[in-house]
Amino acid sequence: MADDLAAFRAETRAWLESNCPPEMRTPPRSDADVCWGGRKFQPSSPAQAEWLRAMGERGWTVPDWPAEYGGGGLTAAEAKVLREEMAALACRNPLQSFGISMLGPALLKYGTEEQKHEHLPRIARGEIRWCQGYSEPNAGSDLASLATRAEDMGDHFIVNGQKVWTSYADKADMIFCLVRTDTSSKQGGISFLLFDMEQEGVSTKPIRLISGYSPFCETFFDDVKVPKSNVVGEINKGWDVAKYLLGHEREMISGMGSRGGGASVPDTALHHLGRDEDGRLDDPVLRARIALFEVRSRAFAAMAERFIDTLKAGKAHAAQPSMMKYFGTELNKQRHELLMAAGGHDALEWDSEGSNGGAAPRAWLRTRANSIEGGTSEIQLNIIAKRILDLPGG
Amino acid sequence: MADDLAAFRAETRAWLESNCPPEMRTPPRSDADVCWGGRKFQPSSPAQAEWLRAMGERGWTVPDWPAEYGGGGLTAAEAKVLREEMAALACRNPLQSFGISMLGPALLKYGTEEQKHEHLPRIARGEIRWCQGYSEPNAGSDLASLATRAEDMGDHFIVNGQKVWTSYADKADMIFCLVRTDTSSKQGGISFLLFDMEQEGVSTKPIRLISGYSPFCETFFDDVKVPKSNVVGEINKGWDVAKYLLGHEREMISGMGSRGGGASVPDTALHHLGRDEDGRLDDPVLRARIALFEVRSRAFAAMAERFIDTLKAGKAHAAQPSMMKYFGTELNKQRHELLMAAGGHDALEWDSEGSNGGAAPRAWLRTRANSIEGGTSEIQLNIIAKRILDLPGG
Amino acid sequence: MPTYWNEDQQMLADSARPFLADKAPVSHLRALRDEGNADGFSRDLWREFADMGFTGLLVGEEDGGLGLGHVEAGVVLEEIGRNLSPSPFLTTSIGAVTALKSGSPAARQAWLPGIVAGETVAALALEEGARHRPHRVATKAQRSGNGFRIDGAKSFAVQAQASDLLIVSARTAGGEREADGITLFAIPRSAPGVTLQSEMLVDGGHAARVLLEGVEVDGDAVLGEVDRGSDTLGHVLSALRAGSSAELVGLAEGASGMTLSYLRTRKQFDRIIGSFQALQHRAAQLYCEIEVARAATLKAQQLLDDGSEGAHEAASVAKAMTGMASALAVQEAIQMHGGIGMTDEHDIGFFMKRQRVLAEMFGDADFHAEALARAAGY
Amino acid sequence: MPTYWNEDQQMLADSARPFLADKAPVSHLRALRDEGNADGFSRDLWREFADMGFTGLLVGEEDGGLGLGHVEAGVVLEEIGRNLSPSPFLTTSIGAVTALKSGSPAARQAWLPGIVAGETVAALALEEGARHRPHRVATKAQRSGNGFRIDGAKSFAVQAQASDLLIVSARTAGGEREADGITLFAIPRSAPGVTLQSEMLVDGGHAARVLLEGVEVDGDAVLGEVDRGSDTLGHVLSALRAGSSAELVGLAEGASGMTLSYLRTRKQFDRIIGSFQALQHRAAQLYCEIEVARAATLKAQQLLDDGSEGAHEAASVAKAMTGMASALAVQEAIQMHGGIGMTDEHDIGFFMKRQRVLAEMFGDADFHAEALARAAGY
Repeated sequence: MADDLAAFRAETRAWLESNCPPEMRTPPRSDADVCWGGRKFQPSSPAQAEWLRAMGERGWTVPDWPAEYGGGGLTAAEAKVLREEMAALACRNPLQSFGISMLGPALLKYGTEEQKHEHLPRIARGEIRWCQGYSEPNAGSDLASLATRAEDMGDHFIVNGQKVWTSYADKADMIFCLVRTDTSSKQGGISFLLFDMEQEGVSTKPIRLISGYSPFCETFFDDVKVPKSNVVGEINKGWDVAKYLLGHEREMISGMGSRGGGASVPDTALHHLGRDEDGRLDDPVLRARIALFEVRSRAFAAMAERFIDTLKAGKAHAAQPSMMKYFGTELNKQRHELLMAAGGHDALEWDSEGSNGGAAPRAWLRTRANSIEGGTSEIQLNIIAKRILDLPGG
Repeated sequence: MADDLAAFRAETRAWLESNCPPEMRTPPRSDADVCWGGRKFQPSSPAQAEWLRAMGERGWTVPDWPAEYGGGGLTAAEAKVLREEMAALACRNPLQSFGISMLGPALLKYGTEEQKHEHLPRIARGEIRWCQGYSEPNAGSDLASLATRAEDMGDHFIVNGQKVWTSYADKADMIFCLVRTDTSSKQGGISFLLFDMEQEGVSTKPIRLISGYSPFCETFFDDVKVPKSNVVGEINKGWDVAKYLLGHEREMISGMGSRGGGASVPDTALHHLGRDEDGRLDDPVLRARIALFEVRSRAFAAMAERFIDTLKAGKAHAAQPSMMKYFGTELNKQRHELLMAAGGHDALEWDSEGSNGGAAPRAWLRTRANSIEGGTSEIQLNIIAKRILDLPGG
Repeated sequence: MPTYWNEDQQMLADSARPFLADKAPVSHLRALRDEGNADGFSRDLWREFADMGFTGLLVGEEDGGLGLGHVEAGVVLEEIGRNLSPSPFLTTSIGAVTALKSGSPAARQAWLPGIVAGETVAALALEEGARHRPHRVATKAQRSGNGFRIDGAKSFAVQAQASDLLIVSARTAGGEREADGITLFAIPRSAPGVTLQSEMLVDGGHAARVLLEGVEVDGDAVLGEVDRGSDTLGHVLSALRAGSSAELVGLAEGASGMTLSYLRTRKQFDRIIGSFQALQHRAAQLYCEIEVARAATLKAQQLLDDGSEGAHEAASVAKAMTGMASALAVQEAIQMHGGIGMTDEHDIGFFMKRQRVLAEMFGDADFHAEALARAAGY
Repeated sequence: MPTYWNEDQQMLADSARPFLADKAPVSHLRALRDEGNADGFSRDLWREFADMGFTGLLVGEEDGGLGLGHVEAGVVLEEIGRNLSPSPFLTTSIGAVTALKSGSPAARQAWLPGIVAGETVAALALEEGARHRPHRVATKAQRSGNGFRIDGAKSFAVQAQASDLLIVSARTAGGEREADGITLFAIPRSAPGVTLQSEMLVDGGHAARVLLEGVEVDGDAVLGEVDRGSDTLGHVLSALRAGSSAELVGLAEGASGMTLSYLRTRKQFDRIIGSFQALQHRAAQLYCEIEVARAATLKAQQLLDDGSEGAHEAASVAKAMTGMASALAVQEAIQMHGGIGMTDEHDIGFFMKRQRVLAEMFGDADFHAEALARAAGY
C-alpha cells in the first residue's frame, strides 16, 4: 500500500508538472485574481481558465468526492498526497467555491440522487457559483430566530423575506437558503432550499464594509417560486442540514489562519523596515512580537493538517470546526495587526498606486470580520465549552 | 498656600533626614525584615524599633488620621508631600498593618468615640497587630453565605465557628471579624465584631501554601465571649462596614503592582543573563517582553498616584479600588513570571543558599494568590462591569 | 500637584466637550470623506477653533495666545479624539507651536499670529522611513549665503498639502543615524523647490511625501540651535506624544462608550448582550486599560508643564500605553458590535481607522518600549 | 503519514495510561518530596519502566531495545506529564540514548544494556549559564594520550546526583560562542575529577553543578565526531525538545482536566461555577491552545522519526508552543481553583511547579522564537 501511494505520488507530480501552467504556480496577485467559477466567470488569464478546466475534468477540484458526482474519487491518503504535491509545486487552488466547501458536503449527506447528479458535477467543474442565505437582519449569530417565510403552495413554495451578510450574492448563480416553513417551533420549522438567483423576485444590494470592499449583500425575496424538489433533507428539518454545513464553513474560514498566498510577516517587515547592523529586523520589539506570532502560526499549520487528517478519518470531534474557526480567525487578525505594524506609515495609505490601492489596510480591516462572520468567536467558545468540555449551561 | 507647602516640605525633609536611621533607608531584605508591630513584635534591628517609635510618636504612620486619634492630622496635600519626601530619601514604610490599611478607616467612619480612642492610637503606634476574619470554608469569594454564629447573651455574644484565609492570625493580637447574628436574611444578619485573639476559645492553625510559606491560618472559635460594646456599626449591619473595609483592602493589595522594594525586572535579567555584543540584554525576545511590561508597570505607577490623589480628594468612584486591585495584582503576577524567566535555571532552586532560600520561586508562587485573596480578579471584574460600567445583571 | 484636573481645566473640558460634539462629530468626518475633501479637514472649523482660543492655547500671551499648558491642550485633544474631529490642531497648535518657541523672533512673528487666528496651518516633515525614526535624517541642509540650502525627501507629512508652513528636520552635520547634527527649520510650504505628493490615508486624512530640491532659507528659519536640533526635536516630539496620547484616550473612550451603549440595549438569544459575563469581563478589562492610559497621559502632560527631566520618558510611557489601550478599545468595539460594526454605514469603523494612524504617529508601543529600554540601559 | 496515532501507538497509550496513573500519580511525587528523597524519583519505578519496555523504547532492537520512535516516546511522556511522575525517562531514555546512538560500539555496549534494564541512570550536563544556551561552551577538552582531559563546570544537570553516566558537552576547538568545535562525551559519574553540588528544585527534583577537574576519558567516550558535536547535540536537543513538549502537553491536560472537574462541581453564589460564561470562554481558549500545542508536538515527533530536515525547527515550534500553552494551563488552573489551589495540600500547585521547570529546560518560548527568527533570516 505504501508502494501504491508512492506510485500515485509520482504520477500526480508528473501530471501536475505538465498540466499546471507556470502562471498558476504563483500566489494570486489580489482577490480579483482568485478563481470562483460560475456563469459570470471572467478568467483573469487564459492560464486560469485552463487550470480550472484541467483540474475540473479530472475531478481534482474535489479530490475526495465520488467520481460519479464529478469528484476525483481519491482515498484520504491519496487526497493528502495530492495536497502535498500541489503545495510542493506551489500550484494555486484551481477553484474557490462555497459549492465545494459548504453545499457539496451537505448534498453528499442529505441530498437526493437527483440533486446530487444535478448539482455536484457542476460545482466540481466550477460552472455554477453558489451563495449562502442564512443570516437575517436582527438575527446576527442567532439563526433560530429567522423570519424569511416559504409558503406551501402544493408542489412549490413562495418565498418572501430578506437575508443579510450573503457573501457574494451579487456574483452568485444560485443560493442555498434557510427559510421558515412552520412558525410553530423555532428550530423545527426551518427548511433548506436551493434556487436560482437569476429568477424573478430575487434582488441583491451590496453592503459597503469598512474595508471599502463589498463582499456581502443584502438579498431580498419577493414572491420567489421554488419547486418542492429543491428542498434538501426533510421539510422542517433544514436545521440539521444547516448545522452540518456550518461546520464545513468554519473549517474553511479557519484556514485563513494559515498563511495562504500572502506575504509572510517577517518578509513584509524586512521589506519596509530593513535590518540593523547585526542583520536583524530593525525594530527589536516588533521583531520579538513577530517571532512569537510565527511560533503560533507554525503550530497552527500543524493543527490544520491534523484537523483535516482526523476529519477525513472520522476521528474529529463534531465541534472541532468551532475550535479551528476560533483559533484560525483570531490568528489571522493578529497576523494582519502585525502586517500593519510592519508596514508602518506605508500601510496607512488607502488609495495610492504605491500601496496597490491600499491593499494592506483593506485586508487588515477585512480580517476583523473573520471572527464575526460564520458564527462569532464568542459563539464558537460557547460551543467548545458546552459540547467539548461538557460545562453546564448558564 | 504653595509657600506653606514648600515650608512643610523643607521641614519634613529635615526631620526625616535626622530621624530616619540609615538602615531604614534600604529596602527590607526579606519578608521577615518588614515591621508589623504588635505585642509579639521582635524588631529585626534597633533601627527598625527606633524608626517605628519616631514615626508613631509624630502620628506619621497614619499621616492623614486626626491627631486626637494618634494620627498626623495632615491635609491631603501635606500627606502627599510626606510620601514624596519619604520616597526621595528611600525611607521604609515604618509599619505594615491591617489596622492602618483596613480597620482604621472603618473605625473612623463607623466606630463609636470610645472605640476610636481605644483602638486608633494603638494602631498608629504599632502596639496592636490586627487580623481579619472574613472568609470561611466553602464560602470563597461569596461572603454573604458565612456561617460563624454569634449568639446574643444580653450584654455579650458567644461566638462559635471557623474562619479561613485569616492572614497572619497566628501573629495577631486582635481580630475584626464578621459573624452571623441573624439567620433570617443573608447579608442583613451579619455583624462586625472586635475581639482579642489571646482569650480562651480562640485557636489558629497555619495553612501551608504552595510557596512553602504560611501567611494564612484557619481560625477556630469555640464559645468565645465578646462584649456587645465591641460591635462596630449597628448590629446586623456589619455588611456595610465590611464592604467599606474591603475597598481599603483592595487598595492595599493593588499597591503590589508597583515595584515596592524588590529588584527591577531589567536589573534581575541583566544580572543572570548579561549583555550581548551591542550592550543589550542577551535574550532578545525576553528583552522585548520586559520592555513592554515596563511600559505597563510605569503607567500603573502613574495610575496608583492618581488613584490616591482622587481618593483623598473624594473624587474616586466607589468601585475604583476594584479596578486597582484587579490591575495591580495581575501586573504583579506578570512581573514575577518575567522575573522567573529572567532568573532562568537559577530561579528554579528551592532551598539553596545561593538562591537565598529559593526566594525567587517562592515569591513567584506567592503572587499567584494576589488575584484570589481579598476578592478574586473575577469578582473585581464583575464589580467594575456592574457598578462602573452599568452593565445589566445576568 | 494632584494628578487630576483642577477647576479651570474642568471648565475648559465643559466647554470643549459640547463644542466638538456639536461642530465636529463623526458625521462631520464622514461628510468630508464622502465629498472627497482634499484637505481632510474643514477650514471653517479651524477658524472656529481660533474663536474658542484653542489654536493659540500653547502660544505665550506675549505672542497673542492663552499661555496654557499641555494638560489644557490634552483636555481639548481628548474631545477631538472622542469625536474623531479632523483638524490641524495636533500638528499646528502642539507640534509647530512647540517648535516655534525655539525660533527667532522673526520666525515667531512670521507664523504665530496666523496660527492663533486659525488662518495658518502647519505640517511636520520629520520622517523619512516607514516607521517613526526621528533621528534617522538623510535630508541635508548646507550653509549657503547667510542661510541654508536644503535637499532631500521627507515622508508621511500629515496635512502637508493643506499647509502653509513645514517644520523640517535636516542634517547639518554627522552621519545618517546620529542624533547630533540635526537642525530644525521652519520652511514656507510655498518656498521654491518644495514639491508634494499627497495620498489619502486609511482614516480619511492626507499625508504627503515632501521633496526638497535646493530649497533656500535664511538663518531666521532655524528653530533652536544649528546641529543641536535634536533638543528641540525632543521637546516637539514629547509634546506631540503627550498630545496624541490624550487624543487616543478620548478615542478609546468614544469607542468604548459607543460599545457599552450597544451592550446595554442590543438583544440576542432573548437576552441583553451586555448581561453576558464574558463580555462584561472584557468590558471591565478594557475600562482598566483606558484608565491606566489616562493616568499615564496626565502624568506626562504635568511633567511637560513642569519642565521636568522625566517628561520625555513619561511621554513615551503614555504614548505606548495609550497605543495599546486604544487598540484594544477599537478591536473590542468592532467585535462586540458584530456584523453591523463591519459596515461602512456604522460609525465605529472610523474609530478603528483613526486609531491605527494615531497609534503609529510619533512612535507606537514597540518604538517607545524600545526607547525606554535603551534609556534604562538594558 | 496521517497526523494522529496509529493503532499500535493507541495501544501503547492504553497501557501507559493506567500504568502511570496507578504507579506514579501526583501522590507519589508528594511522598518523595515529603520524605526528602535525595534522588527525586523512585528507583523501583525506574525498574518497572524497564519491565514495561519504556526504558529502551528508543534503543535499537540490535541493542536490546524496542526500536520505536519519538511518537511512541511521546505517548509515554504525555502520561508522565499528566501524572507528574518523576523519573529519569526524559534525560536517560530520550537524551542519553539519542546521544549514545552516535557513540562507538564500546560506548553503546557500556551503557545501553544498563539503561534498557532500568539499572543505569544518565544525566545531561549541557548547560553553563542561567538560561538554555547549548552552544556557549567554555568547558575545555584537550587531547591527552589516546583520549581527552576535560576541565570546566556545567550547570543545571538534572538528576546528576543520582546518575551513573554524564553526557557532557566540551570545547575541543573554537571560541566560546561558536557552534563549531564542540564535542560530546559520555563520562562515568564516578570518574576521578568529577564532583557534584546538587540542589533541590522548585518541583522537588534535583539539579547539580558539575565540576570537571582533569577528568581523563579515552577516545571511545566521544559521541559523534570530534569538533562536530553540535550535529549530535542538535539531534539530542531536538529529541529532548519534542519529548519535553509531549510531557508538557500531558501536564497541561492534567491540570486542565482537574480544573474542568472542579468547574463542573464547585458551587458559588448558588451556581455551578463552570456555568459562568467568562470561565467557560477561558476554558475553551485554553482547550484550543493545548490542542494546537499537541498538533505541533506530534508533527515534530513524526519529522524526527522520518529523519526530516525540518525536524529541528518543528521541535522548536513544539517546545515554544507547549511552553506557552502549559503556562496558561497551570495559571488558569490555580486561578480557577481559588484559595484551595494555593494550598500545598491540594495537588494542583505541583503542576505549576513542574511546568516551570519543564518549560525552562531545553529552551523556553523566548529562546525558540529567537532561534526560529534567526533560522528564518530576520
